[in-house]
Amino acid sequence: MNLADFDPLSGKRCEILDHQGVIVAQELRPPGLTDELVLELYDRMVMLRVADQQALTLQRAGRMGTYAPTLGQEAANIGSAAVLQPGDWLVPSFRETGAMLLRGVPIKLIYMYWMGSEWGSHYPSEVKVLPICAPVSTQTLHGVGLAWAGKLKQDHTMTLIYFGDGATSKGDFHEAMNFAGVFTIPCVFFCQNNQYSISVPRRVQTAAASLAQKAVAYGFPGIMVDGNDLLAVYTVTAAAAARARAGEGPTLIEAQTYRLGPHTTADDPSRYRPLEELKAQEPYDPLRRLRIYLTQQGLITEDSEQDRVVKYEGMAKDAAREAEAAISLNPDDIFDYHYAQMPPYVAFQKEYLHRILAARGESAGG
Amino acid sequence: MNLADFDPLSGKRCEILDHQGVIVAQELRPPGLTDELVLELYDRMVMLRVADQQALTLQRAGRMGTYAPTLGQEAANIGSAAVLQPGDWLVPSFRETGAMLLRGVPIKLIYMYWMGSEWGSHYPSEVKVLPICAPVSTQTLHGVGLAWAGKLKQDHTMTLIYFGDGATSKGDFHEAMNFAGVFTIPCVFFCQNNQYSISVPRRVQTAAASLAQKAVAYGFPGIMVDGNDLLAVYTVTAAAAARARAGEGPTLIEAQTYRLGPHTTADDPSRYRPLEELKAQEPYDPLRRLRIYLTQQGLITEDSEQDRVVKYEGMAKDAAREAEAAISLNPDDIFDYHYAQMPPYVAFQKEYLHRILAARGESAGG
Amino acid sequence: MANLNMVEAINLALREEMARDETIIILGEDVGQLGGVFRVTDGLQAEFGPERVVDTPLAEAGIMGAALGLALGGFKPVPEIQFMGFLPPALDQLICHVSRYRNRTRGRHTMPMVVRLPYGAGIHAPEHHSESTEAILAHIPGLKVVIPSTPYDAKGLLISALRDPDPVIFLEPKRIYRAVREEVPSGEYVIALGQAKVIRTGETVTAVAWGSMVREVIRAADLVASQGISVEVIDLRTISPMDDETIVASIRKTGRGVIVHEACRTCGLAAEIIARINEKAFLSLAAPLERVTGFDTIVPLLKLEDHYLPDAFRISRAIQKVVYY
Amino acid sequence: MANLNMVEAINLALREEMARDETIIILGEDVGQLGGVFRVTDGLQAEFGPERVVDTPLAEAGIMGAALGLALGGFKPVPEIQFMGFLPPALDQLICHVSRYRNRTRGRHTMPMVVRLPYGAGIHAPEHHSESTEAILAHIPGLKVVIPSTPYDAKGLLISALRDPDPVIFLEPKRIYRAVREEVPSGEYVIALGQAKVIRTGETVTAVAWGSMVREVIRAADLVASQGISVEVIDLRTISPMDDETIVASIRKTGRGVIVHEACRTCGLAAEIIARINEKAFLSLAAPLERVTGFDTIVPLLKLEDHYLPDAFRISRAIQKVVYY
Ligand SMILES: Cc1ncc(C[n+]2csc(CCOP(=O)(O)OP(=O)(O)O)c2C)c(N)n1
Ligand SMILES: Cc1ncc(C[n+]2csc(CCOP(=O)(O)OP(=O)(O)O)c2C)c(N)n1
Ligand SMILES: [Mg+2]
Ligand SMILES: [Mg+2]
Repeated sequence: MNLADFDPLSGKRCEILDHQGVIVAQELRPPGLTDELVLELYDRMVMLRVADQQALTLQRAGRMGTYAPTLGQEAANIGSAAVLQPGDWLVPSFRETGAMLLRGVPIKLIYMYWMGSEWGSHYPSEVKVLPICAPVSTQTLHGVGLAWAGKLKQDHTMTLIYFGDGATSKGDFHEAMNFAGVFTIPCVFFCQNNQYSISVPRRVQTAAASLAQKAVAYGFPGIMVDGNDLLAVYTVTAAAAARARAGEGPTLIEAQTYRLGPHTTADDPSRYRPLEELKAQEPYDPLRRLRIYLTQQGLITEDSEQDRVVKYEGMAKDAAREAEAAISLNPDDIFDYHYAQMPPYVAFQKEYLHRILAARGESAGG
Repeated sequence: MNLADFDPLSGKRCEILDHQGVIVAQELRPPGLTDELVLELYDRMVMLRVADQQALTLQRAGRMGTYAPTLGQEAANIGSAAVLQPGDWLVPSFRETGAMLLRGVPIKLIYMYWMGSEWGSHYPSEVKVLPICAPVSTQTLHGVGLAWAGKLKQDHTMTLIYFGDGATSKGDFHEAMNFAGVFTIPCVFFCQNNQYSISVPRRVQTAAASLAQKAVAYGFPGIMVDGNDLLAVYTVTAAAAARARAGEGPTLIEAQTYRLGPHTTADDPSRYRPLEELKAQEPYDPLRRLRIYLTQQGLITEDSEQDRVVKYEGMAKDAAREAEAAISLNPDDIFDYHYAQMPPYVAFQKEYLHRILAARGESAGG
Repeated sequence: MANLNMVEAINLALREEMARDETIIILGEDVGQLGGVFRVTDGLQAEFGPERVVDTPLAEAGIMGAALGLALGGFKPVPEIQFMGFLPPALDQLICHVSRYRNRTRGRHTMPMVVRLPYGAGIHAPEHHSESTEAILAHIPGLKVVIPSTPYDAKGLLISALRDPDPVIFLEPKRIYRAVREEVPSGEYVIALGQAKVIRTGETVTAVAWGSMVREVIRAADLVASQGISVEVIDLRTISPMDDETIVASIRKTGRGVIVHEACRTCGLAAEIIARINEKAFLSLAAPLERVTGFDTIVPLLKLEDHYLPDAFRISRAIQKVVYY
Repeated sequence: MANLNMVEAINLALREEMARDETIIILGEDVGQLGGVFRVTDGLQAEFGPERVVDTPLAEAGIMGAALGLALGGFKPVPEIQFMGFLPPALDQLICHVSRYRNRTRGRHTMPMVVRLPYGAGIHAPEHHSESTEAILAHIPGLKVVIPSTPYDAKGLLISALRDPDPVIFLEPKRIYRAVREEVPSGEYVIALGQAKVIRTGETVTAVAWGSMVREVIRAADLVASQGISVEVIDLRTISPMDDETIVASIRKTGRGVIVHEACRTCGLAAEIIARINEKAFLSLAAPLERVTGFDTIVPLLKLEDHYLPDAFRISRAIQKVVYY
């Protein structure tokens, strides 16, 4: 596919598999995106949905803190991260559970993070994923710097940077895009436009007709894609990644998707989002269309589907138990990681906490 | 003129009086921009150049602190501010001496400011100009808020916001532009692209082909104009101001000009700017072309020119003397303006300073 | 008169003042339709319309800078920053401009504005949702910083803040947003800014706190009362400008003091309070002043968060330490 | 060995370390071709190329955030912020990320980085060019903050900072950038971070300062020497983590102390030093500790600027005050 064929100012967006499961632009599909790969990625999307659902269940049961669900954004998550190669970096915001899983962050760690342990961000050293980033859009700059490092090392990697529609309003997004343009940084800016920033709808974020057209301000291409279409997301991201690897610089992708759930478990969307709007989105569910397509291709059946869900439910429950078992309650952790060498007064504070816990009869070891 | 005829993505820019003093697009010239008005504005440009030169002289003589000259940017300064109507606000950066003068800030106060007195920012209350703003681009947001206030009050005013090419790289510029688009703010973003941010050339600021095209990111028009062409600057700014007043929202103007002097008196451009480059710019001097044109129209002569310069030199020298005489050296000023009511410990610090000065034998009154 | 928690008291203050003063404009992320993530602005958009209760794009510098412009244009903006952890992008406008405009223009332009933001730890939220960096704000000349500890005070202080001619940062201790209810009169009453309150008189030792720590101090005072230790408890209420007179007067009486805050210890506000006591009541001091504070660490995620916050037990030990010095 | 001023000493340290460590990258506004507005990076781009000495767009958050990413990617970025007054837009990345990455990831990712910035008043520059907000940085856990007061120290401290595994903010007192020359060895020597230096021993009173105030303290010490007052002068050198041991040991000896900084008084670093002395040397104190500081005001424009800064005269009066208490 040719990114330039989809100038956002012309209103075009890339679509390959429509919401009824029909391939509408087979010619755009890269040869590598075989039905087998589609099945594999679909499988990851199911895994994500199940893992996501499990997190909500854990949260309701008081076993997890606030959680930001990915419901509805599975294609945007998986279709994009699937194009990465081993040396590439992935820079998430906080709604990329699926992308992170696909790139090797253990689900157990993701649960540990949301359960409230910093150890949940201590990924295996070979996993090239940055930790979840709470301050909206600040991570876009980290991604630019990281990709810049790759360029300087001439390691032919690229960096995939995620953020939401709301993030595009922030100054650091602008500075990240601008640096990326100026220094021809090998990165892809991947915007999951899920139409909301908590309660604030997309139209309040900007008067621009699209988010993709914001790339014009930085001298590199932007493109709109149906973010609920796994094939289109994969195709567009692969093209952008190829551009980055070829030293041609960054691309902005606006993946138009929809947040089917609440912002986080602390949110009540009924206060701002009409139920009809949500209902109207159901046919566009990114899994639904793939189920139709893959069934037609004879690659899945109702039975295999059932098995898949059961398998992942088991996996998610195991991961939750493992996460709980692994969480350190050692108060030393509060102090031990701020500096390579602990300043004396921090050491003193650590001792103090020990004394306090001892006096209270609590074991310092948790 | 129609702003839409100059889509920056097509590379077009608005030009009316070329650098040889020839009118190349009479049809764009608004009826109000008579030769008499051109003469009047030219007169202000001369005044600005003289006042600017005087500041440099004062600085060299140790009678002024660091000063940021406007040399070469007289058309951009005067052509833009000239379109304002009485209720409109002007929000300067720090290289708008001419625009500020035109809007009624006394030259004496501008000198006082650069001489190092806060009283230089205590403008007469009827002058609708914000004080000079040192942190680059931060003022763009102030302008948006101020224009927003006008919109809420339905007072049919607009706000003209100045900034440099370097400022377009900053996050707050982005947030200002975005707010302006979202809330349909009656303002004009006027970028004096003088090709440099201190030593950093325009091409390092952004990979975008133009700064004007950055407006695409915010859903409102941007336009390039020859910033050394008084007529074009006036014409474009008037059209943008009309848009704002009509409730149609903001416009971004990129006035392409050239900083003929140093960044400030503390700067040495020979370290980064080839002399040939500077030389090549001389024919584009914004005053030169007007002199040719106005001479041809019989509106100025060599004699009248001489008189004009002499008059303004006198004025600038008087202003400098008045400024020096007016500067308060009262140390109470350090304390008296932070709050409507001074906190006790600040009052104590003020007394302390009095005691110190008394002990030293210095009069507290300066 | 109604029985309100702090969220409701603040909401009431905003509602009454907005009805009284047409120049008040609330702006921020999710403040409108949603009524704020903590519901502090609940119902205000419905009552005063979307021009006066404005959902903005997600941009804290934008919110603060536009608010500044609105203030210059004759309005009294009330920007909300959703959490104190997301204040940093707005610090530029606060430090460089909001705090300086009056001085810069020698009083020509003033900056009446109330910046509201929930702050502090203890609600088991994710990273960046537990910050208490009030000392940074107190170090900036030209700002006022107010922190209520009860619903009643929250309303009275907020009304004062809304009528103040200068910029006020109004920090809302979100941990106790809904912790207690008390009688809060409807209609106007003000609590002057810059005045600490002795909320319990005592003879043995002075304890100073603000925000959610006040409650812990009261509990600590109760704990030590049985040992015959009588604690004078001061709720600072305004952090800046600081009412050191009230603190110093108490220390002169008791000769001993404990200062409590949840913020990091180093360069926290307790240090400033100690410095002022040192300057003004040195000869009255019978023991070193004690600090009970958060650690010089990043607030832990929720599993360890409870270890971070000072509580009645820690405070009571510090009280005993200064008393038995 | 050469006779260098502080600008040259810093330049030399950068040059030598860049030659030694290929991962060092300087980035900032005007640092390349121009060599920085104060010429601190003069000649480095010519020597190491535009990939290692990078002129960036005008965007402080961008500089800091991209530097963070470079650090994650294995480089040791040395971002320059042109003046401390323009640090606020970068505070978000510093506070929320640079200081936190090690802790957030339990040591998986570290943040070796040296942020250089000129700070302080006294050069008669415009508004926003005279700030000294080091106390804000010292309040942020996870950062180190270093301030040299001599060319020799500047080089040794900067080399240590460049080899430190954690983020260091290197504040350069621009008022004394070219004030003195001294012998600065070429080649490597380090001065450990986190260690204050007793630059003059004395018996009567301890004076603590850093940056350009050290010189004023020495002058004050000379002034009072004739009165038989012997001042022990401590140059703090590293603001955070603070070497309170050296201060406390001195106070135990002298019983009296004066702390000097040019930053605003309230919540300035002197307060923290006083709080620590109060905690650790209370019984040694023979008089209240004195602060000689900038006022709680915005630094005046140049016509009144000289009134703002503490100087030898003010410091000498404070010394006398604590001695004759
Ligand atoms: C700088 C900052 N401001 C505010 C918040 C609070 N907040 C968390 S997520 C969010 C909305 C983000 O919207 P968007 O970028 O569209 O991402 P989404 O949540 O939809 O995935 C807000 C306002 C924050 N985390 N960071
Ligand atoms: C936020 C900020 N960073 C750095 C500076 C230092 N500085 C002053 S002017 C300037 C360059 C501004 O360039 P531009 O916006 O093009 O305006 P010009 O000076 O060319 O008029 C810089 C870097 C500043 N004033 N503010
Ligand atoms: Mg969103
Ligand atoms: Mg410029």
